Amino acid sequence: MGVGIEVKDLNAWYGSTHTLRDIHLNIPANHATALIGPSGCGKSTFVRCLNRMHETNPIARVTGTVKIGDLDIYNDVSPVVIRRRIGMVFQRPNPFPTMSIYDNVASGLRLNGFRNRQALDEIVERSLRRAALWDEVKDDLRRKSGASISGGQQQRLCIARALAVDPEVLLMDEPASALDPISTAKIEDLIFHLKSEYTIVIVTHNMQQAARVAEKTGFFLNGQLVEFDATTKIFTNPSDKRTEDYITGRFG
Amino acid sequence: MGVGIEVKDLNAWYGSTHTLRDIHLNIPANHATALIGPSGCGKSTFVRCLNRMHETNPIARVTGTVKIGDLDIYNDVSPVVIRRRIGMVFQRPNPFPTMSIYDNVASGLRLNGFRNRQALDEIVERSLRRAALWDEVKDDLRRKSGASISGGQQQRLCIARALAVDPEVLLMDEPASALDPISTAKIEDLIFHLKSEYTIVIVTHNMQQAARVAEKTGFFLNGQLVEFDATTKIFTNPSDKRTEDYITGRFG
Amino acid sequence: MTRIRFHQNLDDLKEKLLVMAGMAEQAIQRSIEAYRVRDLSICDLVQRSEPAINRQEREIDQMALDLLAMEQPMAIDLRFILAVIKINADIERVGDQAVNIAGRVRDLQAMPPVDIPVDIPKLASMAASMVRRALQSFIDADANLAESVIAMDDQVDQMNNAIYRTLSKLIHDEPSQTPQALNVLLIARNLERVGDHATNIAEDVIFWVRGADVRHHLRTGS
Amino acid sequence: MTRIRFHQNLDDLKEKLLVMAGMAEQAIQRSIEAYRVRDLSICDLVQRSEPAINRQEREIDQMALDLLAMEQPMAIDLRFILAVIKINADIERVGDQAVNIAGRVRDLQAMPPVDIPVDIPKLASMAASMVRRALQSFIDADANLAESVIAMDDQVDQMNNAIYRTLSKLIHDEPSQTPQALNVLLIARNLERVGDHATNIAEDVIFWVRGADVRHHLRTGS
Amino acid sequence: MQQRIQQSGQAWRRWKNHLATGTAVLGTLVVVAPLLAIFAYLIYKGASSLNWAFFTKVPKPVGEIGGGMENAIVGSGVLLTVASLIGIPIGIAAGVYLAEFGRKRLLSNLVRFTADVLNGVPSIVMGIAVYSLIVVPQQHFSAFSGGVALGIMMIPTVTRTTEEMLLLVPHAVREAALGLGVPNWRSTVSITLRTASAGIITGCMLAFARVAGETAPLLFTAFGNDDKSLALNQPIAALPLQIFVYAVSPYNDWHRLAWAGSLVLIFLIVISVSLVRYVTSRGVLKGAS
Amino acid sequence: MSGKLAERDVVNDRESPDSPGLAAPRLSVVRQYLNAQSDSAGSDGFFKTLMLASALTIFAIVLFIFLELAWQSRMAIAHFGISFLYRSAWNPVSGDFGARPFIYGTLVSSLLALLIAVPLSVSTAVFITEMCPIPLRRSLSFLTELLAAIPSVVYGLWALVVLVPLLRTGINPFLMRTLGWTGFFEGPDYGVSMLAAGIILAIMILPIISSITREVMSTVPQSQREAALALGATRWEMIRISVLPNARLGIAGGVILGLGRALGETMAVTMVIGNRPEIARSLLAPGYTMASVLANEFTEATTNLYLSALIEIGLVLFLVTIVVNALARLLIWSVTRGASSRMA
Ligand SMILES: Nc1ncnc2c1ncn2[C@@H]1O[C@H](COP(=O)(O)OP(=O)(O)OP(=O)(O)O)[C@@H](O)[C@H]1O
Ligand SMILES: Nc1ncnc2c1ncn2[C@@H]1O[C@H](COP(=O)(O)OP(=O)(O)OP(=O)(O)O)[C@@H](O)[C@H]1O
Ligand SMILES: [Mg+2]
Ligand SMILES: [Mg+2]
Ligand SMILES: O=P([O-])([O-])[O-]
Repeated sequence: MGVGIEVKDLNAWYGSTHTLRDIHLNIPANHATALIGPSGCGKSTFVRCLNRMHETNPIARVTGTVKIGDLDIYNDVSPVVIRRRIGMVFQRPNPFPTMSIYDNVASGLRLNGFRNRQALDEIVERSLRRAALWDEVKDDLRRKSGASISGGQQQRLCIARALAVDPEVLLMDEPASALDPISTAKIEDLIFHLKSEYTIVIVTHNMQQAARVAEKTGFFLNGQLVEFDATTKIFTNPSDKRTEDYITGRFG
Repeated sequence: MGVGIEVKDLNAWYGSTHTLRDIHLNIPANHATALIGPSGCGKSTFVRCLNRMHETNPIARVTGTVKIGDLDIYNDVSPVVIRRRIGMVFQRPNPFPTMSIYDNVASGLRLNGFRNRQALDEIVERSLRRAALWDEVKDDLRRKSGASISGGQQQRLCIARALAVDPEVLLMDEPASALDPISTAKIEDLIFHLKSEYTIVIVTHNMQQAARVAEKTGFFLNGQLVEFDATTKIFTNPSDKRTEDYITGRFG
Repeated sequence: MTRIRFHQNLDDLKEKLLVMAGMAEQAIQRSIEAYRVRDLSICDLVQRSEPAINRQEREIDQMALDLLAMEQPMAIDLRFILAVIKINADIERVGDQAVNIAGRVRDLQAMPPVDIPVDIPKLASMAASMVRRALQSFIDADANLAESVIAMDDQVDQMNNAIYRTLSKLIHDEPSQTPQALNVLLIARNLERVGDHATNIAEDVIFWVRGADVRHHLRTGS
Repeated sequence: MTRIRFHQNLDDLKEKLLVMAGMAEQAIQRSIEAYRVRDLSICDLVQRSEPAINRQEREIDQMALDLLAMEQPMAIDLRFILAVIKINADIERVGDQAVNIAGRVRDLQAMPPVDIPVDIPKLASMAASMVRRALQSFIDADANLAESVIAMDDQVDQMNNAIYRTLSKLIHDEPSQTPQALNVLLIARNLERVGDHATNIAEDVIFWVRGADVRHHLRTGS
Repeated sequence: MQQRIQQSGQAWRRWKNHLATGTAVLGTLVVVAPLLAIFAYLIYKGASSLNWAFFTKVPKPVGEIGGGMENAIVGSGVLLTVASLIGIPIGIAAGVYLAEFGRKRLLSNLVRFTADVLNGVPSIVMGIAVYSLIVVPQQHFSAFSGGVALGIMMIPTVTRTTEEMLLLVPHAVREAALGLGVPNWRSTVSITLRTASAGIITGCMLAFARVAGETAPLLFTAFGNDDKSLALNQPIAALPLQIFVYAVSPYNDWHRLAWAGSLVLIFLIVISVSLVRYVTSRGVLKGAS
Repeated sequence: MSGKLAERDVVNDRESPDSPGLAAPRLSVVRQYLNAQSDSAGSDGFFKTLMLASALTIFAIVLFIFLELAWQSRMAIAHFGISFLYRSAWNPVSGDFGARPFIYGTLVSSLLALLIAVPLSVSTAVFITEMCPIPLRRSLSFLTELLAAIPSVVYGLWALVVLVPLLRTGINPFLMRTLGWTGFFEGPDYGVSMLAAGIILAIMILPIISSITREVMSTVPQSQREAALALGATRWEMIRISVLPNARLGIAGGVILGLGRALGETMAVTMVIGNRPEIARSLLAPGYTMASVLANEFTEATTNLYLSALIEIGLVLFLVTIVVNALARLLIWSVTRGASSRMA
């Protein structure tokens, strides 16, 4: 099951640009939380701070606390451990092209030295089923490469890969923005089903998408969290003028 | 001013896959016409048949007639001549990365041997103004490369480049699908203004976008044109069940 | 683009609206029952049901608003939601009419009983049947049935006018029965309005199903 | 995301609604004028204006539908469009009331003139002022003004009840004046309904501006 | 339902990570070491012989003090100019063919394969081939034949880099040009090639640097010349040739000259490459791929 | 850039209404100009032909070299037949020639070079692209590429005066002590040897392989790295599952290029390999390569048969190059079958 995320006083920089300012936020467990905001407002930076991917950029810096459940991720553990507990799905599908579908899903476990063949088979099947991809690929599991399926399938494969290591949190940075509407709808349905078991944080430019999948929505602007509230509230009656202006297109 | 497009009996193939089947269509001059439909239904193929870009693919084949104004593009002229009269804007912004902004806009003329400096200056300025980009780039015209501006600006640069050769028709294949909402809105506004002077054909996955910019909308499915009608009609009360199912998401 | 959840939500919305419609129809029926048997407790019942109907109305409107904001409904779905919003208002007002009738019955009860020679229950059953049919047409997405509802409205109007004339005459003849007659007159008016609302509902159904706005076309006069 | 055209369209929609509202308000005022001076030609005027109002209503609804389908309105814009759709229906019904009043005046005209001791013009000016204020609150997006409209509704109701009692008594006392009195009674009812519609409009304005649904909260009774 | 990954093996993973890092660092050091060693040695041995005369005088006979390598420096310049004029245009054109028109699989695969073979043809064999192609019919050694040999050796590298670099140019850029109604050749020359120019120049520079140091193919073609010459139909000196001659000689003086010559050769190569790179402004000698 | 007048000149008169009754509206200057341009079908055809001719030139050159070599060596071919390939004799005096030791020497020295160079260049590339602090990155790549600019004579010279003595006094005795039992490292130790040739070849092909490897590694999309890191991979695991597999095609290409260079390398090898036409198991023993024998003896070839045999050596070298290239290609093809050949 998922765990909640508690963000306190989070600040992040790229070199000398202050990208995130004093973010305070409590993301509820086992729900989907959407993050919206104009381009460059810091959404991606924010989610990347949640699993310490931010620091893989050599010029990046971050301060503040992020607690995933009870774990203070910046103080208690190594990034490797944290990233295993927090799955991430990126904007463009990035399956490993040199691996088969099976190996893609199994890769996270294999990395951790997991060798039990039979258990692996089961986990791969279960993850693919959860990602609503099993039926489409079950006959080519080991024959097809992760790159030889369609974009929408690739993205679901990436989700399956993230699910296979049984994360508590799933971060998604615009997971459907590179996909066509039908694939997008499949991913949304999937998120909708997954959120009972995982804490999901999804960045999206598509406000209807946020509206459709998430219970809570946060609006970022210029590196600040302007408003964080129930999704229906944000989209029908936001409290902050800036949020209202953004979602009604009165912006910029 | 733009000219109308008359498509009769158009069929197109990639190798042995029959991608477009018997398309009949009259696209009105000086209006925007949107093409929608699920992924792979042939929208891109269709617009690429309108300026003979389809045949640049070695396995592609096409039959039927396309008339741009009075010109039968498949019989009267060479593809190069036709493409000079029909501008095209692609899904991902594709400015020439090694050229300055100025050179990008001037490229269509320069590469065809146009050398009049002063005239070029004027045309570049006019095209950039029409593409609503002039104010943002006028100070870096020759200093900045076409690839060093933001994605949304790049796409407007591509539009300016297409406008510089003074086309009669502007084909746009998902021109905003790679852009964020603010850039998208700018492009849409732009299309809205341009359509009084050009015949615009726009492919889009975003139905609201079609709705916002186009007077007429065509719905493609499996290589066929299922319905072609006024946009408001298509989106509030389509005649064909398949159109209705698609736009209401009952599809697939 | 299988937006399954969205279409489930639309079904939920319809369901909710039907529940509310059921409540409103019941309220009308009860109010007429109260009129027939002059039973104040039934009036109470009707008047107590109003807050529930009102709550339903707000919930349905909120749900419709949420769906509009969150799901970009298109074409038939969009027309459906708009139809729901309008039908919702009409049903709420049907509920109001029921309360009004109950109020009139209460007033009547406080007066000496007299025999008023008009067939309110018939008018009521006519109006209720219009409501029921309108809702049936909504359930079945049946535009033809909805058209028949609109056709019925004329009958109700005629009946109402007949009642008006009768009562007008009655008052003229028997001034002592004026208060009772006036109340009955207002009840008839209320029922006529119920018929109007049913007509509106039917028009909204046609609009939803056919995408055609038939208001002020089929309707011969409001 | 400067959706300039969309916001222009919203302005156009508002403009259109206000034009229609103006027509409806004028119809009410004219119908009362007709009542005051017993002028059938004014009745004609009112009744001839109905088709135009109806056409406006359909156009506004269509425009709102188009905007909903094409522009994914959100938050305040969405609430605005929904408010317009509802206000639209209310205004149309205000127009209907005007036509009804004109019909009653026509009937009255056919009867011997009598002196009815109720101040219909006052009630009318009250109702018309509610409508005007509601529209002003809509123009100014002024929820406070809209609240004051809702508060006025009680007065109108009271006035109407007073008229009912007066007329009831009049009929009782002077049975010969029954037809006239009944007509005036119905005119008063119509005006009360105009007040109701103004109240609805005010509620919709509050919903649009504040995002809060105040129906059945502020309203003390329908 | 839930299964957690065992924590064991984490230490091993961390250790492997460190091991890999260490190996990479070590490997880099091992690679850089001989380079530094060679440079240090060259400077140590050769720098003392570098003076103005070295660049402005032709060699003196054995035993006489002084003399320089002017003839060789000039000769290398001539040879490399000829080589570049032959190798670069043909190489680029062939690369263009492979990338832009090479749809006939068989033919382009054949060309690609022969380019790779040509790349592997030993320089000495190239010398022999050009010897019998040009020198034998002309009946004398010549700068031209040397230039041809070097030029041919440049072709495969230039071709393959050009092809690869052109293939890296996004298809979208080509479509943009075609969509503007630009003729195909114009689009290829002014757009595609220009877009890929940085990489192509890198390839040309790699090829240039390689042949600049070649000795073997010159043995039977340019042959060498103790005097400064600019004539294309006469034997001509070349730095690598001269270095070779000095190096295999038994005289210490000449050995020193060989070191100094090597130093000069390397610096000339590096400078000319850097210059071109600077002009086209992207990292120095950016690898071909 | 402004000027209303010019605007009217250049710009078409879109705004001006068409004169009634006239079919053709006025065209803008741009349109007129473009409409006057030819359709360029001819120039396109010419251009393509030119490019094709250049491509065919490569083919022609290789064919010419082959034919030339074959023609010049016809005497030896006729004299020794196929046995030339496996005979070990090399006796100019008796006119007895066989290519076996040279083929052996060429293949072994090149393989040795690959064995040394591939791991080193890959780890260098990995260090530079994945681990090295950014400021160091440029200078390190520059340094490794400088290796490519050093002429082979210089390498040869350096190897002769620095590397060979170093091997003889320092490294070889150590190798003999520790690995002598394998038979690959036994005396006598001359310094000049197959091992020395392998090492110097390795140094020479290092920059080629490592710069290409670095290049392809840097084209591996960042998203691939992030995919691995986000799964909880350590840096090494990230390199192993995302970088190396994605770059393997390019690395293989670089290796082929390096191998080609190693096979044909002449001068440096000639200087350090010892030039003895013998096949010895020990890598410390001298050897001979095909390129070296050509370089050493071509000018001394006194008899026609001798010259012809030498040129046949060249022919064999040429054929070996072809075979090795073909094999490498097959290898790559079989490794990459199924996977897409280009990474997006
Ligand atoms: N790698 C980077 N190096 C330097 N600055 C960066 C980098 N990535 C992002 N930034 C800057 O940080 C700010 C926030 O970027 P971020 O990617 O988090 O925005 P975002 O909200 O995700 O935008 P988008 O919607 O376009 O993805 C931007 O101003 C951007 O310019
Ligand atoms: N280059 C190609 N080679 C072979 N088949 C192709 C090629 N391009 C497209 N097709 C096929 O032609 C059909 C139509 O493709 P097209 O790109 O026109 O669809 P589309 O409607 O533009 O889809 P999308 O919305 O994904 O862009 C598809 O089935 C596709 O598989
Ligand atoms: Mg982002
Ligand atoms: Mg497409
Ligand atoms: O809604 P009404 O009051 O006009 O029936």
